[in-house]
Amino acid sequence: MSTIPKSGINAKIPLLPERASITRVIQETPAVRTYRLVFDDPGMMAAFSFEPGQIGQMSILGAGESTFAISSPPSQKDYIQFSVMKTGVVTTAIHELSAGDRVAVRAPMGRPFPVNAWKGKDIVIAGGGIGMAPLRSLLMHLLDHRGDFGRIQAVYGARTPADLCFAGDREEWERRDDIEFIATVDSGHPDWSGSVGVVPGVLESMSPPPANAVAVTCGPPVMIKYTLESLEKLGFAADQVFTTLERRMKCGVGLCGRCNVGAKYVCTDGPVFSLRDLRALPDEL
Amino acid sequence: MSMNDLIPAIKKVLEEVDVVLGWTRSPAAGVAVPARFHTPDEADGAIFDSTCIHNLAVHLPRLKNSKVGIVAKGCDARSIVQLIVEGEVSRDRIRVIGVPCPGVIDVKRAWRCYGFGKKIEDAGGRVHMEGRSVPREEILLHKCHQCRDQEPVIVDLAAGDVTSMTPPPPPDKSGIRERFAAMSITERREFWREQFSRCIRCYACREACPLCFCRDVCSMQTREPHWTGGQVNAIESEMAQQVRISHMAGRCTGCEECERACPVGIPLMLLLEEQNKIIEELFAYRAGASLEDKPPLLTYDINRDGGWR
Amino acid sequence: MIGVFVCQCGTNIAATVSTDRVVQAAKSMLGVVHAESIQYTCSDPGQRAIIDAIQQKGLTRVVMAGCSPRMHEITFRRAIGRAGMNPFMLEMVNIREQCSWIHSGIDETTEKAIDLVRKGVARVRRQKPLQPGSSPVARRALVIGAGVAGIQAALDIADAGIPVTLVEKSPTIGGNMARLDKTFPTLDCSSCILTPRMVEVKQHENIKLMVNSEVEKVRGYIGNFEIDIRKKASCVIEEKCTGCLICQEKCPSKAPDDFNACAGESKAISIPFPQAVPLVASLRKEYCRLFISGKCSVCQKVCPADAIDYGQEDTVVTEKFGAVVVATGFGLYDWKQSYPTYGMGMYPDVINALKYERLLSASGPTGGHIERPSDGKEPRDIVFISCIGSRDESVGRPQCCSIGCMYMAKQAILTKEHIPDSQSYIFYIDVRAAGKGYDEFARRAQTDFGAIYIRGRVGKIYPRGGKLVVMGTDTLAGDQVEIEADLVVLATGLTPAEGAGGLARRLNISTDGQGFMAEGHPKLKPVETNTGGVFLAGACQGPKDIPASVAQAGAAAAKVIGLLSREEIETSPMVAEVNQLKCTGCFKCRDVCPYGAIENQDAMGGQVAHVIASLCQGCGLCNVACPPGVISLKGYTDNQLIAEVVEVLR
Amino acid sequence: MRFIAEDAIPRLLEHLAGGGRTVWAPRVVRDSVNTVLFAPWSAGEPVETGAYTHLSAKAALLPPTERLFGFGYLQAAGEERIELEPEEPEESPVLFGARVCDARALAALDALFFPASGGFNDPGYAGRRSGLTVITLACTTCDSACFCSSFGKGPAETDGSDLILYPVANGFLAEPVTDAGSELVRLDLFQDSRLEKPELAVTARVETAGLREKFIDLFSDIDLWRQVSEKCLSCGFCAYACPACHCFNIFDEMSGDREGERCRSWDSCMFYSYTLETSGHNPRPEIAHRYRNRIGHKFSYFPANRGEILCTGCGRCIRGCPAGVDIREVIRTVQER
Amino acid sequence: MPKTEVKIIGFLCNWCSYAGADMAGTARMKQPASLRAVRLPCTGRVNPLLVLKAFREGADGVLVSGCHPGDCHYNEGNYYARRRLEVLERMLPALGIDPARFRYTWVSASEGAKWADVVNEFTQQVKQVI
Repeated sequence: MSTIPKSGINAKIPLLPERASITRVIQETPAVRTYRLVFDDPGMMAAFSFEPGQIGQMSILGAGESTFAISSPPSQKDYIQFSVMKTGVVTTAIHELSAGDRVAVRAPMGRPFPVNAWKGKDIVIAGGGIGMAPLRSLLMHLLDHRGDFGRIQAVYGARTPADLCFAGDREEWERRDDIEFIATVDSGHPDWSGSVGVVPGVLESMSPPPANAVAVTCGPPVMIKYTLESLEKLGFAADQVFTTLERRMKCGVGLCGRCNVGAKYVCTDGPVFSLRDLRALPDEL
Repeated sequence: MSMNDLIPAIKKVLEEVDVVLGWTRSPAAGVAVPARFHTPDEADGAIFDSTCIHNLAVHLPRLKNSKVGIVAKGCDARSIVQLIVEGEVSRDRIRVIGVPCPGVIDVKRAWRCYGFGKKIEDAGGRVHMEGRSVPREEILLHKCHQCRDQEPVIVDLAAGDVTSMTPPPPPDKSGIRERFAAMSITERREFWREQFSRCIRCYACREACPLCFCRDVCSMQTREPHWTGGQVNAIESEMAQQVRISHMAGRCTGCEECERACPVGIPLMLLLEEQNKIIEELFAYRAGASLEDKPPLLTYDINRDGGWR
Repeated sequence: MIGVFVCQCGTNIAATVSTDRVVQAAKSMLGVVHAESIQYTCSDPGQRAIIDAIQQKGLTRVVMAGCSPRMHEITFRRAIGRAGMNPFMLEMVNIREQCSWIHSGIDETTEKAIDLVRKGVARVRRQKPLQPGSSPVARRALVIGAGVAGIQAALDIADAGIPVTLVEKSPTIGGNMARLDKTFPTLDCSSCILTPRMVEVKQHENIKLMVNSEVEKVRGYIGNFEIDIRKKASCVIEEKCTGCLICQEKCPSKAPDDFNACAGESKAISIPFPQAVPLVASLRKEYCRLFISGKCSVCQKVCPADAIDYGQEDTVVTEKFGAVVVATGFGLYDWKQSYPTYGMGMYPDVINALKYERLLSASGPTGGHIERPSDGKEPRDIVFISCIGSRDESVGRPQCCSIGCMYMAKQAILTKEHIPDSQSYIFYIDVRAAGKGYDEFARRAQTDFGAIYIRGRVGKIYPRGGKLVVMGTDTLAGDQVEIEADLVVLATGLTPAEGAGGLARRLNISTDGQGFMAEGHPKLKPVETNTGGVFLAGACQGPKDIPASVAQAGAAAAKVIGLLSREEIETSPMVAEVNQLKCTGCFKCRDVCPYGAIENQDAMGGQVAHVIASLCQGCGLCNVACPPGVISLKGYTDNQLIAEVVEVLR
Repeated sequence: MRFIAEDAIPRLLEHLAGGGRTVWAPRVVRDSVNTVLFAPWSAGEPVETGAYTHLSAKAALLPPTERLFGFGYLQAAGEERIELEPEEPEESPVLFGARVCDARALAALDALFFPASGGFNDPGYAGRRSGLTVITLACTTCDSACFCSSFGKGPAETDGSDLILYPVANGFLAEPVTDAGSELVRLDLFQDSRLEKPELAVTARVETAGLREKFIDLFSDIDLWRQVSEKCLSCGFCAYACPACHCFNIFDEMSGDREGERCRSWDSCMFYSYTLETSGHNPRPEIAHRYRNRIGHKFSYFPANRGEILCTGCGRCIRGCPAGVDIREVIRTVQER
Repeated sequence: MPKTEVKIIGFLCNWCSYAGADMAGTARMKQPASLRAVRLPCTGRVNPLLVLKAFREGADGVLVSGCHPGDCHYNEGNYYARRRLEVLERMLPALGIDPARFRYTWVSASEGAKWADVVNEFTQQVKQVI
């Protein structure tokens, strides 16, 4: 039986959002913008807590709500951050927003990555495109608690250099010597001196050892498909691999019906699933 | 009509198609329900009687990739023709089995009077239910009273004599149509407000309509274009229906399926019949009456248009 | 981030609209971060203020409330473009032509202005940045009509190195000017001025001349017209004919002399006048014995060049043009039905001025000797009557013919020169002589040539003893006037040339109440039309004299040269667009598209619609024909229009 | 047992409506076929106690559209601000003339929407539910679409009802189920009676045992789902008529540019747009996929998550289906596989 | 009692009627302040649903005006529009909307005076039935 998380905002009236304001907009790629939000109610901001992998609903009142992964780390208490790719009516409207604009937010929702269970393990992260958003939160959380985890290897890919998000973070990750981070692109550019190649390929070349490790992957479906194959090839078992699912959501609390995969609701039983859980689900992705 | 003609016809058509759309009897409902016949054995269950109320043409656009046979009453054939005219169905992938139709009975009304699932039998011009019987013309669907299409427009194979039908009886003059006709414009405004206050936006009207081919992207529901809000209330629901009716101009064959499908009994045909009448008066066009005529709102006639005013 | 700028237009708007109240109201509209009122937004400081506001406040959308978008939309698009915005993120709200100028109460006018601004804000909020497309330009111009305006335009364009096709309906070029004897106010010989230009046309390497030809069908759009031109059969092989005139001499079939305004007679096969260009005979079948009775082939027998081909058929030439100049000129008002008291044409000595011009002309049927039509006698008393079918509401023709006063003076002067003992009487309403040297010229008719000017209209003309009695009123003296005249010349008004209406229709040019073609804007686009790439020259646009026609022709030519000197032209971005994700492939859009701009495309796992942007002209028919509305006209989307409706009614 | 005469029913309804509460009752619609629907009743209007309503009674608790909150964009000191105005909870209505199948569905809805029953905090539902009075009409007859005997106590079920009325000659025997029901039968409108409770109807049955697991086994048999859904036209009728279906949509609508409301409306898993993602991807693109989900939700997922089948056998989806789909045949086909 | 203030939505094609309305303005031809014009490229862009939407949103009257048939800037737009609008006009009584509140007409760019007449006359007509 699925349980509805009763933390944070959800403890109140789940369908009633909190007012928030945009403090900063970062143009990540031509199609992706990152929005930093602050709750209008300072008390709410102070009390807000979540874990990496959780999601939120951001709405422009009048245009509607849309679901996004929280891309800021839990340690970031000044704001919460969503990275938004322009695809539909709501995201197009969000892309018109700028700092100072008012929005409404329901967060956090869903099950996070089980990071507490990963303590002492090596962590492998493979992200693609906008799928890096929850992994950014996760990676920053791991770095915040660097001592709790073993070796951290991360690869982040996009189609072209211009499609890679989080430029500032990437620089830092590349600079740090306590993680191995590679940004890669499917097709290069004269200005691009980094890795060229698809995520699964780069991942295999990094050859992370599966013993006492977990792997987390998130990105476009086709990338996930091949990354899972690579991880299997590398010797990762289904319960060592985690990913996040994306479905159309409305309520975010397991009621409205549309995000279920079989008996599991992505909004409350997910979005984080282990590959083992995923394989137990009916094939309706 | 006896099944002696229909079943062999279906079997014959099955030789060249993947599936035949027809009817079979539902034990639970006591009337005909749509059925698909893939094999000659299945075809033995086929029936045609005055409870074969559904317009099976609605399934044709949904079966885009198969060769399909379809059992069609005269009115259904008009929907098929219109679907061909609109480019939604290609003529060469369908085979039409025409049936001689004595008119179909208003099953919803019958059920309301006698209870759902009570067996309805049609024999000797009378409809027998629950030990009672009424003359068939007293319980026909409204469209059958004004039927001009007893002989199907297109027939590949006739199951029975589709040319020798008796003309339909005139409709009863005491119904909702007459009440509506007598209303003032203000009363009609009130009337529709009240009718649409029941609408639950289930879109059965749309889904049951053979010619509502936009289906999944229908602008009764979209935000782009945002003709109508999503709220279920009289105002939004009426606007949503106006969207549909406007799109049915020159397309509606008057098959009455939308009204039959409506679970809350909104008399949609009052509007569609009026619109069909206007279209016919202005452009001498009846949707589905001919494979050659161009839908009137997709063309114009410099010489005749404007003479109306 | 919307900015609203409310133009006061001096007092044009501010007199009846409280622009302050409009600004206040605008400030409360959603998304509006800046609103101000500016005295003249279109002025340089006005535009500067707009640009400053855009840059300082970071505006992303602009609403301009002021004059009609048809006036200054382009101006303001450029202005916001200079400020770094997408030029299409602009909405113009018309609070002048359709608001301040037509209402008087300041409250109701202001309230309406606020409604309109709210509508504009709602609309611009839903506007998306648009990028104009481009399409290649066909480097050839079409000039329709080869009177003085068409000739001028064709030569100017051709001289710039651009190929021109010059189409003329009649067998020769020259138009009405070729029929004139002298021109006012200099009394230059008309043909001495025009004939060399006509020859130049014939000889110009960049001009393809097509006489006996008419435009039949027009497709395409600015830069890319595709036009069918029908060349009517003349039974004469143009390349062979030497213009020797033997055929005309020997032809036994008489025919009216159109060129001479029927002042004389011509033949079924003829060359209209000796200076005709091309100097080629043509045969009018309707008067030819061969075609009437089947017996005759005189011309074929006598032709030394073997140029006669009775079996010749019409040919249709289809060519691509980047631009079109219409110079179809004028016709004369047919006065006979409207002025019954002038004899309805029964008195042969009541003639129009063009016929009189031919009687004056040395190349005319009388060799320049004035002979009145009834008996060939030289007239002594000649009455000119002005404003026949012009400035006359009673016959539904209120406009001024703009040349009548001047040519009456000219003809009175010429008359005196031809017949020194003659007396001209001129009935006039006002003498309009506003051009350079015109008034002096008109006065000379009185002072130096003794013409008697009588202010008033003529009530009746009737014959008496071989003369015509002209009864009129001298409204200055307040007397009835009766003049016994030998000849009466009517200064008839100008109409569009025959067939101009059909041509206007084919080219999508609107016409005014009299049928003259409408310019794009009376002040700012005097040679443009509402159809891009189609320009006007000469009297087809409205009555005008030779210098004005030539000037307009030059202006039209300059526009054409400007247009065709580009390899590509910018096309409007307001074209249709398909959301292929939602297209059901019903192709109703394709069925109604007047431009064939929608094609099938294999995408999304099936056949869906696709708009060929370079063909789309942005009419929006497809948008309405698409039931789910997934093809939308950019800049006029359903949601924009819905928002306008909703907001203006709030 | 207490008895209430048929002609006393209007007075009972007037009494119930007395406190300003809305009374929902089966009423005949003046359309061409005299459809019977639950609708708010007002004094003087006739009530139809003999026929089944075409739609279930759930609209009384879960309205087709519910305003969750209103919002406005305000301007103060040159700054845009948003205001949210949550809806005030409505007073609980009275549901008169519901059937056993309507009443027992309340448990499923409560489990989702009613905090007292473990549901989430939905002020609208909770407000209506907390003081709801349900007066149920017991079924002594049934029609061929009914199949409530397949579940639990069938027509004898009392869950969800406060008072059950058994039709007898000239009136109804009244059996209270809850305290609220007991209080009602103490009204003067009721009198003691020694009549026997009438025999209840026995409906058709479908076998649902094992269906939860069987469904999962057959999930990937897409041909099966295509076959059972071949008649379906994918309208939303069955979900909207169902007393237990509760899936919803959330959307915003503006009235003008500054004010709007966030609404929750009934939604149906049979609609293509229900799961359509903005990318164009749809995990349930075919009717067969959607129909499979519908069956799965009712007979497998909901039982797995909440321990109950999400169907009460009311038969409304069968009676009203414009395409003649019979969910019982589907279940049988699945069970026989 | 005729209503004094009415709001009329006008859907005007850019090339003819909008220009005609401008011309009426340039000529200072007084008109009632009832009309709110929505500019469109062509009457062929006027979806009949826009008219119904306007009525639904509370318009007292709706006026559609474009180029005279035969003079469409897009050759054919108003031919289609004429059919669509005629059907709509005739449907209005059944929908419960007084057809006197709707009019479609053709006014060219040079018919400023006609435009002023149309607005005056239609406003009066709407006032009579509202």
